[in-house]
Amino acid sequence: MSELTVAQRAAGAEIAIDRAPYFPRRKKMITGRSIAVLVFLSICALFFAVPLYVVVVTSFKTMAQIREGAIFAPPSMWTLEAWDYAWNQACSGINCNGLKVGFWNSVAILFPSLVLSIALSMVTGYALALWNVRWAGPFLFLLFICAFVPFQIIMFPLISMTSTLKVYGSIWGVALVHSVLSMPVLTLIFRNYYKDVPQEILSAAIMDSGSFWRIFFEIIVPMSGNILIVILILQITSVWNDYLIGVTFGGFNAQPMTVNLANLITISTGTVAYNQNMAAALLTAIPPLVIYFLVGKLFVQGITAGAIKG
Amino acid sequence: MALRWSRLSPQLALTPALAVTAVAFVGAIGWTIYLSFTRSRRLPEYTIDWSEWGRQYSRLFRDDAWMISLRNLITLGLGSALAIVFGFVLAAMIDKEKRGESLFRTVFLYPLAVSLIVTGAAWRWMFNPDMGIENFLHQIGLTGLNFSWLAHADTAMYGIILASVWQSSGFYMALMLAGLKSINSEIWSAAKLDGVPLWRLYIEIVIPMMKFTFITCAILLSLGVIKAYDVIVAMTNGGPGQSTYVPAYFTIQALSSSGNLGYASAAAVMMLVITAVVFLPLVLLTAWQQRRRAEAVK
Amino acid sequence: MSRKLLTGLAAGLMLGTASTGAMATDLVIYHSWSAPPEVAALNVLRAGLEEKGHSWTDIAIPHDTGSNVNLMSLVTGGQPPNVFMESNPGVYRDLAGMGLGLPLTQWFEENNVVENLPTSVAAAISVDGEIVKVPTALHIDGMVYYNMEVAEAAGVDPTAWTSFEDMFADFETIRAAGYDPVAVGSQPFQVGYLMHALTAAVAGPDVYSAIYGSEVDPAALDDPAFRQTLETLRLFANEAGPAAQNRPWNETTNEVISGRALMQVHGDWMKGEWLAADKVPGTDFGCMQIPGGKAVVVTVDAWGLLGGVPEDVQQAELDFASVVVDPEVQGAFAAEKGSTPVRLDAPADSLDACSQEVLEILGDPAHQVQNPHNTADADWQDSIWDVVFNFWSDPNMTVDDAIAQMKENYDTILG
Amino acid sequence: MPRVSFEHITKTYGHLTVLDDLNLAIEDGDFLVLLGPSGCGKTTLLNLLAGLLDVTDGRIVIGDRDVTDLDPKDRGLAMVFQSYALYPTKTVRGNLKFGLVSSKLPADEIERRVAWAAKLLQIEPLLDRKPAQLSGGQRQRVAIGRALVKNVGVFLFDEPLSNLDAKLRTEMRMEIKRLHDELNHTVVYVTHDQIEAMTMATKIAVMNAGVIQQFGTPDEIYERPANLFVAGFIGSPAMNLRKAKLSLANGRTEAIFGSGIRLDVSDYDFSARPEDGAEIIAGLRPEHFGTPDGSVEGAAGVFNVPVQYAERTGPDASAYFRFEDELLALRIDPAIASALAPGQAVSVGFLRGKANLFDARTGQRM
Repeated sequence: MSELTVAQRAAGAEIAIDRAPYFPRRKKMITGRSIAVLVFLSICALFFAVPLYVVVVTSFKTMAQIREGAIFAPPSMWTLEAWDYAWNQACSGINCNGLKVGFWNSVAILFPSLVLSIALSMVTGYALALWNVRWAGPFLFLLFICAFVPFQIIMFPLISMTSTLKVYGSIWGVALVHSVLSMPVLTLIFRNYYKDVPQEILSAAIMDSGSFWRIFFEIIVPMSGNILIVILILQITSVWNDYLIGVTFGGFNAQPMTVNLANLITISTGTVAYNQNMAAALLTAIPPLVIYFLVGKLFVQGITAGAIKG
Repeated sequence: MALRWSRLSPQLALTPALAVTAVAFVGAIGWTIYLSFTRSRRLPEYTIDWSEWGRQYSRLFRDDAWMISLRNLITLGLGSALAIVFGFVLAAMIDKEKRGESLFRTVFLYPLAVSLIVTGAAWRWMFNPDMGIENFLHQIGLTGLNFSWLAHADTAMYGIILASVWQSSGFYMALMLAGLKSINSEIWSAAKLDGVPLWRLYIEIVIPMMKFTFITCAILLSLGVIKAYDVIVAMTNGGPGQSTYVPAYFTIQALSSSGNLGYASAAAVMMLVITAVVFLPLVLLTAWQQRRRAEAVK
Repeated sequence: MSRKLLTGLAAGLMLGTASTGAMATDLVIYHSWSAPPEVAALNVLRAGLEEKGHSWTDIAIPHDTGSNVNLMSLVTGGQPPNVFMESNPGVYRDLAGMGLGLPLTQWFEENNVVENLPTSVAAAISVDGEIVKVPTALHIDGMVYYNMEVAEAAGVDPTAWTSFEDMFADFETIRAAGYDPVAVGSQPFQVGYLMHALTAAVAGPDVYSAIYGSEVDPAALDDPAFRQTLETLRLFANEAGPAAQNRPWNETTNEVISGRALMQVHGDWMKGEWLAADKVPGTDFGCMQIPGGKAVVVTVDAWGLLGGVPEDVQQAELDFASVVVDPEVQGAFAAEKGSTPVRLDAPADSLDACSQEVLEILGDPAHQVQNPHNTADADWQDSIWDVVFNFWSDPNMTVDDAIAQMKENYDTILG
Repeated sequence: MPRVSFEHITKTYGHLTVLDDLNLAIEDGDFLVLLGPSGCGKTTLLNLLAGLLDVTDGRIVIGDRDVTDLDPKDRGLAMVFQSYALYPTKTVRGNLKFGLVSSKLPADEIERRVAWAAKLLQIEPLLDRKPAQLSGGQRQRVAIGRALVKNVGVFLFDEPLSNLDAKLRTEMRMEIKRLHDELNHTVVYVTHDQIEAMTMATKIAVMNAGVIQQFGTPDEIYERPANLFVAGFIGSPAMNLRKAKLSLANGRTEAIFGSGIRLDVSDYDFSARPEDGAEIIAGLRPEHFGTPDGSVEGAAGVFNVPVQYAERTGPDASAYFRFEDELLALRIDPAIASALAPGQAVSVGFLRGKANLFDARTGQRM
C-alpha cells in the first residue's frame, strides 16, 4: 500500500519537474516547522553518530596524536597500523594471532545458531499459530514466561546439561545454547506474524494438500520474507554481539570475537593503545554494521509489516 | 475419534520446542530454585538444611549491594524509558517530515548493530577525563563542565543510562515508526480539516491508538533492563564501589568472585520474582486484550 | 637471548632422558594473565614445555572481565584444563572431592624441590597438609615503587621515610613540585590488595591472620590497629581522582613510569611494566617495602594440576611442573614477569636490586603473611573487597560503617 | 454418486451449541444454497462438511462413504473461499497445480486439467501472474479454477461473491450457474444474499440460529414460506407481516386487522382446520397489491391508507403507507410512484389467493 503511494508521489514529482519551465507553480514551501524538525533531527543524528565518528577516527590515529587529547580532530596522519595489529597480532592470553581467530569462531557459531534457532522457532510458531493443537494455549503461555527468564537463572544448569550432551566448549555447544535461549522470543514473533495469515488460505491448503510440512514449505515459508529479514537481523546481531554465552560456554576452543575483544581491551601495554582498542572494536562491529546499513530499510519495513507487535 | 496425521504432525512438530522448554527452562529453573535452598559454594551440593533453608535469601536482603542493585534497576528502568520517549519523538518527526527519512533512520538504527562491549569501549573512552569529551570541552574553554560521570558513584548510573539510551533508541524508533505507519492516514487529514493542533492530535488520538506499540516497547525495554549485564561490564564493572551493581551483575559476581552457587541461585531466583512481578500484569493484560480482540472479531 | 637458549638447553638436558619415551601430549593451560610481562613469562614456560615435546593450548580469561566463573564452568562443563592457575584452597578441595585432585607431595620430595623453597612458598602450596600446587612466582603484595627522577625533582627521599606519617608529610612538597604523590587505580582488585597489604603493614601479622587467615576472629575487626588501617586507606583514597576510576594497575604504573606521579603502592609485579619500559631498578626506579611496615603479604602464584587423567597426560602435567620449578626457568621467568624466583637456588644473575630486596625481607619468617587467596574463604574475602571498595569510593562512609558491615558479613557468611 | 447427507449433526464449542441434531440430504447434481443471516451456523455447517471443523456428534456421508473422520483432502471436495484464499506467493498456475501435485497425478494430466480449467474460465493469459496482480473478478475465477481442476464430485462455495462489486457479482453469478449447468456437479453454496440463492439454487436450506427453517426449491421457499422467519427473510422489500384475528362467520374465512379492515382468505389452503378467533399473522407480499386508487374489483380486501413515502429504484418502485402505526410496503409502477404525494390517502386492494397465514403463537405456516 505505502509502496504504491511512494511510487505515486515519485511519479507526481517527475511530472512537476517536467512542467516546471512552462507552468511555474508555487513550490512547496519549506515551512518553519519543517526547518525546526530537520534541525532537531540533525542534532539527534549528531548525537548518534559521534561515538562512531570518534571510534573511527581514533582507530586511524597514532598514539602520539591521541595523547594530545583532541578527541574530535581527524587523524593528522592516517595509519592502518592499529587495524593490522588488532586483526593479526593482538594477544589473547599467550596467543598473539589477533582477532581473526575469534572472528572465524564467531562466524562458525553464527551459522549453526541461525539455522537451529530459526528452524526450531519457525516451525513451532507456524504450528502454534495456524494449526489446531489442544495444548497450544498453555504452551504459548509457558513460552511467554520463558521469554522473560533471565539467563542467570538457568546458566548453571545449562552448563551441566551441555556437558552431559558432550557439546560444552564447542562451537555446537555455544550455538545450541543460543538457539535454546532465543527460541521462546523468536517463536512468539513468528507465531504473531503467522497469526495474520488468513485462516482461509490455510483452509484452502488443508483441503488441497493436508500435509503439515508441504503447506509449511510451499505456502508458509515463501510468505515469510518480511519476518525472516527481521528475525535474521535480530538474531545475527544478538549472536554476533553476545559476550556472556560465549565466555561461559565457549570453553577453550570456541570463544567468539567479543571475548577476544574484551581480553584485548583489558590487556594493556603499559599505556592503553586506544587506537588498537578502537580498531578492534570496529572490527568486531563491522559485520552487523554492514548488515544494518545494507538492509536496515527492510528491517523497518518488516516491522511495519507486522513482524513485531503486542 | 480416529487418528489423523493432520492432527498428529503439528503436535510432533511442536515436540522439540516442548522438550527444550521443559528441560532447558522449566527443569533448569527448578534446579536453580533447589540450589538456592542449599549451601552450595563452588559446586552444587544437594542437601538442604531445612532449619535454615532461607538463609541465602535472608542474606540477600541484608546485603547492601543487592539493595543497590535493586535501586539501580529502578533507576536504569526509568532512565532507559527515555529511549522509548526519544524513539517516539524521532519516529513522529521522521514520519511527518519525509525529507532524509532513510538517512536519519539508518543513523538512529545503527547503534543497535553494535555490541555493548564495543559500545562500552567507545563511551568509556569518551568519558575518559584525560582524553575524552571533558578534555575537549576544557580545551575549547568550557572548563567548568564536568563530564567524567563514570568516576563518581552518584553519576555513574547516568553514564550507563546515556549509553543504553544511545544504543536502544533506534530500535524503539523503528517499532514506533511501524506503529505510526499503521495508523489510518485519513486521521491526519481529518485533523487538518478540524484545525486540531498537531500536538493535541498526538496526545489525544495518536498515542492512545498506539498503546499496543507502547506496551510492546515497554515489555522489551523492561526485559532489556532486567537482563542488563554487558553494559555494566563494559562501562564500569560495577564501580565506583558497588554503585552500579544491577541484579544480573550481582548474580554473576556472587557466582564468580564469591564462589557461592547457592547465593547466586538465590539472587537469580529473586530476579525471576522481579520479572514475574513486573510482567505478570502485562502478560495477563495482553492475554485479556487478545481474548477481547478475538471476541470482537466473532 | 643467550639466557633463554641456556634455559632451554638445560631443561632439555635435564629431563630429555625422562621424556624420550613419553608421548607428546597437548596440555590445556588456564590462566588469567594478560599484561605483556605476564605473557612474556608464560612464553618462557611454553618454550620449556615444548622442549619436552608437549604442546600448550592456552585459555586465558583476564581478571575483571566478569567471567572468573570460567574455571569452575570448565570443570562443571566436563572440560577441565590440565593445568590451571589457582590459589584458592577451596577449589583444590572441590577437585579432590570430584576425584580430579593430583597430590604432589611425593613428587616434590622425589625431585628435591621442597628444601629449596622459601618457607612462605612451602606453606602456600599445601592444602590440608598435602602439596597440591606448583609455585611459579613469588610476589609481595604491597611494595612502594617510585620514580627516582621525580623524587629528585620534587626534592624528597622516599628511603628516608620510616612511617606513613613521614610519607604523607611529604605529599604537599611533591604536589607543589607539580607531581601526583601517589598513583592509585580505583578498581576492586587494586583496592582489595592495597587493603590487605596495609593491614599487614599497619596492623601487623596477628590482626592480619585473624581477618585474612583460614580461621577468622571477628574480634580483630575492632582492633584499634585495624581502624588505623582503614584510616590510612582513606588517605590513599583521597588521592584518587576521576581518572583513576577503573584504571588497570599497569596503566596506574605507567603514571609513575611516565613521571606524572611519584610512586605507586601495589604488588611488585609492577616491576614487569618498568622492565618492559627499559627502566633499570635502582637507577630509574626504586623499590622498598611500605615505610614502617610490620609485615609484608606474600603472594605465591601457583599452578594446579588435574588428577584423574590417563598416565601419559599425568606424566605431561608433571613435565610441566618440572619446567616450572626448574631453577634456570625460574630465573628466566622471574626476569620477564618482574617476580622473584620461588627457588632460593635460582641463578643469582636473575636477581635484580628489587628481587634482592624481596629475598632479604623474606629472610624473616615472622615478617611475612600469606595472600588471603591462599587461605581465606572466597566468599568472606570477596565481601571484604566489597566493603573496602565501597569505603574507598564513598568519602562519606566512616570507618565505623565499614567495620560494622564487615561484622555483619562475618555473621552471614561464617557465623 | 455424490449424494451429500448430514445425519444428526451436533456441533458445540464448550457450552455453546451451534448446531443441534441437524439433518439434511441433497441429491447428486443439486445446487444447494445454505441461506441465512450471519451467525446462523451455515458456514459452520459448510466447514464441517469440508472437514475443517470436527463434528461433535453425528455423521456426514458423501456418496456412500462416511467421511466424518476423514482428512479434508480425502473427502473428495473442492472449496472456493470468500476471500478467494489464493496462495500469494504462487502464480496462478502454481495455485491451480498445488492441490494436484500432492495427489500424485501424472504431470501431463495435471497440465491438461490446468489448461482445461483456464480455458473454461478464460484465465489463460493470467496463468503466470501472481494473485496480487489480478483484479477481484480474476481472483475469483482463479479460485473457482483451483476447485475445478481437482475434478471432484462436490463443490463448496463460502460466500464467494461477497467481495465483488454489484456488476461483477451478477456476472460471476451467471458464470457459476453456467458452470453448474455444464458440469453438473453437486454444489453446496453458502450465502446471506437471497438473490444469489433464488437465482442459482436448485435447493435452498434457510437457516437461522443453527436450525434449518425450511428446505425446498426456490419457488417453494418463496411461495410457501414455512414460518415467520423464512417469510420475513426472503423477499425485498420484505413481506408485510401483520397481526390479525381469524373470523369464520358467514361461511367465509376472514382475517380481521386491528383497524377493522377485513381480508378474505376463504380460498387459503389451511394445513389444519382453522379456529374462529385464532390469533394469526398475515403475510402480504408487496407485489401482491393492486394499483393504488385503481380498481379494487375482486380484491381479497381493501386498504385505505395514507402515503408515507415512495422510492424509485430505476425500473422498480416501492411505496410505503401508514397502516396501524407501521409501514406497509407495496411494489408499484414507477410512473405512479412519482404521482404519490406524502399524506395523500389512497385505497389499494390485495389480490385474492396470495396471502400467507401464520399461527401467531408458533410462528408456523397455517
